[in-house]
Amino acid sequence: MDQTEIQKKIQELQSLAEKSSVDIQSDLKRLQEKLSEGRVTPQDLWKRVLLARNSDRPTTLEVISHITEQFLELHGDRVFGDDPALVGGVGLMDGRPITFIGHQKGRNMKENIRRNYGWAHPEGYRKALRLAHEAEKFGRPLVTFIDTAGAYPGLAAEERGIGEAIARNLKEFALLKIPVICFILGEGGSGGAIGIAVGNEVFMLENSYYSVISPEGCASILMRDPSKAPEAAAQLKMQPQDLLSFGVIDGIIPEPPGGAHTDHAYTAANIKQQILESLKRLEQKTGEQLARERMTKFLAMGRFVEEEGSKQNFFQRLFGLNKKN
Amino acid sequence: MDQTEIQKKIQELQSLAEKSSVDIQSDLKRLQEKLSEGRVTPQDLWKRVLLARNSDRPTTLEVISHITEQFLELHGDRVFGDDPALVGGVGLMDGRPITFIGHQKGRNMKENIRRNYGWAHPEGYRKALRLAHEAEKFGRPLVTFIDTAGAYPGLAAEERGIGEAIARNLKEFALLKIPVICFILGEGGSGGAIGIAVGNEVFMLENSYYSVISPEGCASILMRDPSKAPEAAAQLKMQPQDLLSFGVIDGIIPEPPGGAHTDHAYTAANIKQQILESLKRLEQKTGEQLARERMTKFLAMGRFVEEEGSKQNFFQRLFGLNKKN
Amino acid sequence: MALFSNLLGRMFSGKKPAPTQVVPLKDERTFVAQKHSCPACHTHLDEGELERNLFVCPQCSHHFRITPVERIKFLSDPGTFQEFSSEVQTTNPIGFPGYEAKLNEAKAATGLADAILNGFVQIDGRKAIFSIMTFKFMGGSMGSVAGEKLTRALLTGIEKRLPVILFTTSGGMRMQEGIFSLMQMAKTSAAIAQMELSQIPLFVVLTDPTYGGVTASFAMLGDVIIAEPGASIGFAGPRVIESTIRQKLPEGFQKSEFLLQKGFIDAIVSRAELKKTLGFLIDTHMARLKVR
Amino acid sequence: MALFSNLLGRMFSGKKPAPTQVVPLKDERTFVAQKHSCPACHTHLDEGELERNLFVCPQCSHHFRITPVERIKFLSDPGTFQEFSSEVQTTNPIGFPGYEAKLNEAKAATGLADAILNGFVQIDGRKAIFSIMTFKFMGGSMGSVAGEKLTRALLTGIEKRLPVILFTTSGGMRMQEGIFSLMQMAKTSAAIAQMELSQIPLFVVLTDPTYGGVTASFAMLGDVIIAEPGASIGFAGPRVIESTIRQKLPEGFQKSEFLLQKGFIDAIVSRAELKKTLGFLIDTHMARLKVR
Ligand SMILES: [Zn+2]
Ligand SMILES: [Zn+2]
Repeated sequence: MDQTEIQKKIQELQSLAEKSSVDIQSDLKRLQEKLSEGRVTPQDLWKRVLLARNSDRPTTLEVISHITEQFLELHGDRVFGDDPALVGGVGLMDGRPITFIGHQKGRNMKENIRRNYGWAHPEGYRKALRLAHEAEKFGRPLVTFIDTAGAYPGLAAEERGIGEAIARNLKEFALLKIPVICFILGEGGSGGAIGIAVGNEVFMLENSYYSVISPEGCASILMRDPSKAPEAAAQLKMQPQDLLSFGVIDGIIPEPPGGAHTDHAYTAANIKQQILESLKRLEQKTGEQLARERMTKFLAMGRFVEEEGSKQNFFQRLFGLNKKN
Repeated sequence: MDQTEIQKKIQELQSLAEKSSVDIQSDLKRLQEKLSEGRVTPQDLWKRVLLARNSDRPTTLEVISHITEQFLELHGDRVFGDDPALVGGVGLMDGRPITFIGHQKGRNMKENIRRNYGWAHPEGYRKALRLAHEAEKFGRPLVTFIDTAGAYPGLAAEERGIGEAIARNLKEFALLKIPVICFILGEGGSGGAIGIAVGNEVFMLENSYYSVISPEGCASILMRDPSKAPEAAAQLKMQPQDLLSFGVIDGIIPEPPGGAHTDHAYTAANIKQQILESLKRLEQKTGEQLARERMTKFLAMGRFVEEEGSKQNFFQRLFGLNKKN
Repeated sequence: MALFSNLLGRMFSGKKPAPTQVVPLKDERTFVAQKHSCPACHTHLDEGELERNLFVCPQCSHHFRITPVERIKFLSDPGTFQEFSSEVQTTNPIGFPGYEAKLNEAKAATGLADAILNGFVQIDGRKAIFSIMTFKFMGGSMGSVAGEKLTRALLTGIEKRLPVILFTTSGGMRMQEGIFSLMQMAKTSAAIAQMELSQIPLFVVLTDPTYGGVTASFAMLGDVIIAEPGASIGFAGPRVIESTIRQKLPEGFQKSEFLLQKGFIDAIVSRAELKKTLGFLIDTHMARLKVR
Repeated sequence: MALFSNLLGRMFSGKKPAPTQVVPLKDERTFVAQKHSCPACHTHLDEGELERNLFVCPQCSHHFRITPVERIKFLSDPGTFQEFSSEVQTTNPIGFPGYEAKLNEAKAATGLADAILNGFVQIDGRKAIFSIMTFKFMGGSMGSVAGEKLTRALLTGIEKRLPVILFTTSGGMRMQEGIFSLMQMAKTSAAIAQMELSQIPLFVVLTDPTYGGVTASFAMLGDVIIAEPGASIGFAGPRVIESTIRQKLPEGFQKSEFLLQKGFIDAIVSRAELKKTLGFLIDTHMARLKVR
């Protein structure tokens, strides 16, 4: 976020001053601090991590209900069960059919027990894949919402092959001949997140994060002190601006000044606008192009060094560009 | 079996007289009776049902070990478990790779507890489908061995969707772009049997049966007396000659005179010969032809009457033959 | 069968058939047997009121079994139903003793030729194909005719690029047709495989009860599978399972809600919502086909 | 990295490279730490005898962890290994504090550039590609380099129509590379998707231990998945799970035998049988490709 953007936010916030909740006030203060310092501190970043985890943030089903006229949740993996922590279905958005899938957190303790706090089991990922294939069969775009601390690290999840379920999704999503658009709504936690995030375009909400490991996990492994999570969060570079600068994501969805939880409708409207924009681009392409571009995009992920010229040669050779022999 | 065949069998049996076990003697007697009467009685048929269930008959893994030089059993459905009652793997037969799947019964109580008497659970059918797709991917023919009283009628099988698992196999087997050759080894019990029996060519061993319901089940439902199973077996027309005359199967594999259990090697050799013959025919065809012929074959199953000409018109219309408009 | 006009014959001649006059089948409900009270909550019910409520108990939402004609009435636009494939008629393929007599009994009792009825319909203006089973005809058992008619419904969907909606209810395969009845599982599934290639949507509505070979074939092969609330759905029947495992089955076993939790159906939809849901499914699944 | 010749560079120039001289890595086994006794059965073992037995305990069949070089020795024809893609080298993509130091330490300890080694090999005369991970290099953690090299192994298999055999061992993704390391899961899986389209076979050999993002990507995507006996394989580590479910894990949890029973691996193959099995798998999976 550059200075002008922050300036703009502050103005927005001030115009919202009448509704001023404690949240907005504290956010305002935080942003002003950022502006004065010229750069954010680990503590600033940490507030955004907490914002990403705020239990009042819009959930998958809420976003869907905001952006569709009609939606039918479709259940089940057809082999073992239906996972309430990873939901999906088909909806009409401005009259156009779209398949949605996403992690689903609860709003309160009771809901969260049912939703397992958005930690999905293998059957959730298998349902997601089933619905993705259903979307492909009928030529519908797929929109996914990522909001999980991770895949569930439990005995039953291991027994039923959580690794296999995520792995299969990664492979099969690469092949889908439809537009796939992904949004990190809040927490984008590791394998559990990427299991439904192999998209042609991937976006993050302004206060979301997306990371290979939770900051707490990183802090306890590398610093042997989970309370150093804020430092780890900063070191992991897991926030939208970081990932955008790495070229790992394609854009950042603005949240209302106080955070997404202060205005679900506004947040959802921004998401809807992005879906429409992305579809305008992606629907120009054939299914084969979409799959190929998605695959090529992920094949190019990673940073390393190598001897002069060899990488280019390698990919040239494999993808038939400038073929010599 | 016509008269000459029966005559031939009696000669074979007599030449085996030195090894004469009680089995052979009784079979001899049975066949001589058949010959003298000119037709079989329900009691004759019932003996063959018992022969189909004989626990010394060659099992799937035994047949495979007889007909392959090398075989690797491949396990698991990749979602829930590995079913010891329905096995499969890849083997080399005369140096040519073939995928095998089949129900597996035990030889004794201990083995049968492990194999659940050849009553498979959903994970067995899902493993079968996985291996069938693996065979298709690598262009190997698929050979299946059917030997089950039925899919397991238990709580866990229902919970994990035994109906779904069989249904999916029926659909997916219809689409396989490889030769699929099926053998009813012993019991061909209802949905549990047909779940791996959608083949381009289907054969029955001489003393096997293939039926929509067990004779006991039929007797207890229709005659309210399970002891009337022999009568029901005769009424159900479930034996090789019946099914061959109906056009439901493609041939009968001869067993040694006393039954398949008296000579596994001989039985297996006959099966192998049939596989080689069938492959000679089927490997002439493209994958698309194989799938189309298999599908058309099963689409034509059933007997009904209808108004003059309409059936022909219906299929002509659908399969584009003699298209008028 | 004289009850329904033979549409298919007319289709061949190219003439557009008039909407068919449908006549209600005899009552399929448990209502009468229960002396005018709901079998689930025992509330006394008035038959007229019950019918106005689509044969759903206003007290406890128990969904009574209904006839194909009632399904047509509740779920399609008035006057749009046009039967087809009624020319397919039952024979005794393996010469099973007593089968003809049983068939005649069932025909007399229901006015139907067999356990399934096909027709073109419109759902709030959207064209579709219905294939509807009835439990009253020999327990909805599936023989050659049901298999053929279902197959024709599916293949007609491919030919005319129309979504197909199957309503299942069955005790299983019809044992009087021996191996031919078993083959209907493979036959109908092969037709669905053909649909898969053509990307024509298949919607299945599971109704009470759906068992046996029907559950182990087309009932579980819908692109979307809906169940009516409280329907019993399974492969093996509860008594068979109890005698196998030698213990009582848990409460709610094999009910729609159980199947939803176990991951085998997409949604449970009440009869009152079903027409709207089917229309929505057509809209969301036919968009690409319409563009072409 | 100077240890292994840069094959890829030579491939581009069209020259046929000579077989590479390989030098053993430092010991990856728990053997030394256990004072020359088997950690499973505590039998005293002689190192020479153990090596002759492929580092499998002769008493209890415990499979010791071995180095990539030992795998090459035990599983491929002598002198046929030719490394490729060694030019891909690690950087510090997100500027993670202390990462360089850790890398240098691991390089010094193992003589390898990162946790994975690619090469062409022959197995009883059959050509194949090996991609071998080592736990000794930062716990076999998967960063950009491991992902890139694995991807090159897979894509080279497509290009040259050679079967690819992956040997996995990993504690998970390399957190020091942040999001780039997470992306390797999608990257390697996309390469396998590409293989799927090309119908080139991928065989995975799971070795002790294989965890985290590796298990949730390429490790579970083999056409055939083999495990060494007694290997620990899972997504979440046992301590994480115990702290989640607050109870002790059952005996044998996440071992090869557990995965076989749960349906996630095709077979458990002892080290002594592995070369023969891989040869057999190549024969049965490459037949069609050879015909073309
Ligand atoms: Zn009631
Ligand atoms: Zn030992």
